[in-house]
Amino acid sequence: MPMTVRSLFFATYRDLAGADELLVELPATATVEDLVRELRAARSGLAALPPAPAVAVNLEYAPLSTRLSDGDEVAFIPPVAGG
Amino acid sequence: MPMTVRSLFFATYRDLAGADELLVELPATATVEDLVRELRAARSGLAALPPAPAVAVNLEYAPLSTRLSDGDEVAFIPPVAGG
Amino acid sequence: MAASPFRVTRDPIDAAALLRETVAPSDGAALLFWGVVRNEHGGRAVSHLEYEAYASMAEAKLREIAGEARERWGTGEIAVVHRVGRLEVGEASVAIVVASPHRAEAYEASRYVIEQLKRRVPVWKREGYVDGGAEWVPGFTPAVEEGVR
Amino acid sequence: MAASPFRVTRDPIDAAALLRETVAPSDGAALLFWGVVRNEHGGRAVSHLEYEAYASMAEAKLREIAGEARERWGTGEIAVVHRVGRLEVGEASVAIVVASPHRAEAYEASRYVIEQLKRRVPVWKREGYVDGGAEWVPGFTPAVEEGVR
Repeated sequence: MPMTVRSLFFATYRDLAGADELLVELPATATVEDLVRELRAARSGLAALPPAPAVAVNLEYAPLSTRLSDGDEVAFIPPVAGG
Repeated sequence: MPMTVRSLFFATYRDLAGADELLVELPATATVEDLVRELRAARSGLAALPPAPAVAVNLEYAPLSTRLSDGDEVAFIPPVAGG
Repeated sequence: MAASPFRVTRDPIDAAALLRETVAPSDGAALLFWGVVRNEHGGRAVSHLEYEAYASMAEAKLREIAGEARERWGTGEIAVVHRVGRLEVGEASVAIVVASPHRAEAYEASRYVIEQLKRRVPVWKREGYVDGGAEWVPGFTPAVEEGVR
Repeated sequence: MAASPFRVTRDPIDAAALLRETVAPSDGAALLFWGVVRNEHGGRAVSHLEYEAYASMAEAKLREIAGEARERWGTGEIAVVHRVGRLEVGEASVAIVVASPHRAEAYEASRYVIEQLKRRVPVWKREGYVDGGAEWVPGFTPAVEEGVR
């Protein structure tokens, strides 16, 4: 059964995506890495996304190998510059 | 010609002196050390003043050997506890 | 009653209120780090900054960092407020209050919080220049540990 | 127009105003040290403190210490306000603002100012206890150099 994850884009990554947020349908066993591959292929702007961007799953930094679940919030985090 | 200096007392030293301020007449060549000696002899409470207290002359810490001038403000500084 | 001590906000930061809500009767000192928008960066005259945050995660990370600092240095309460939106030169972008029974620990913990904030909290800024134009400010790539989840 | 940045006062300290008057457009950070009256000292419950200062000399020494810190670390403006009179638990007795283009220097300079203040600025405090009584708090004997004058 396929699942759907919410992908969030900030700052320079939002400029690439042309959107704050995209809903992406993935196979049930997909990882963050699969999502990145899917996004880089699906939207021309996102081809410029790094192949291994920093990602947070449900508010926590997560490696590319992380298995996703239906309804996960996956945020693409460009280099941070707070303060 | 004798001179007059203003002696100021703070915190525990004021408790000893029983006054904020005393005008003291001294010989023209007197040093801080002479003033301390004079004060320790002149007032019973001040006998308890240390023989070498920290002293400021005209707002600046000054050693006991400092020569005084007429009108100098000489403050007796107990251990400080600001902050 | 009190707001969370870790927050992302569009409103100007009230330093006095933040001190009041953070300092407890057992504290002898508090240290406020007050980050402000400078009029210059890398030789270019800056007119303003636009801050953006992934607010829910930023607040969670601020709480996590403050917890690490409290545990390590045994301070009192810590509060961190980060502003987003457009900020003019001189306005505060971030305020960190570390309350503590003793001052030495407050300095160490405050320094830790601001350094970690800059490394791991999802906030970004775009500089607007006096001569026109605007650019995203290069930042830190957060360390992501393999096998964490 | 502005008050001296080094002052002894009977009035409550206004942290926000002190930050405003100290931070310049070229500063990227300010650090506020906020010393407050604790409810406990050496195991005794404290109800209040009475601060006393040799105000004219204290202000001169604060200016001197701030000058040393600015020279050593190249910070921006520094302001120091010390309160005198009766202060209740939680009230601020001293506020030190160090404004700076960069934050590392602000931490170093702030620490220097509070440590030197405690060693050389003529201020004294008498603790009032919850169970009655009051005592002068033991302090630092200022170093006086022979042959200075």
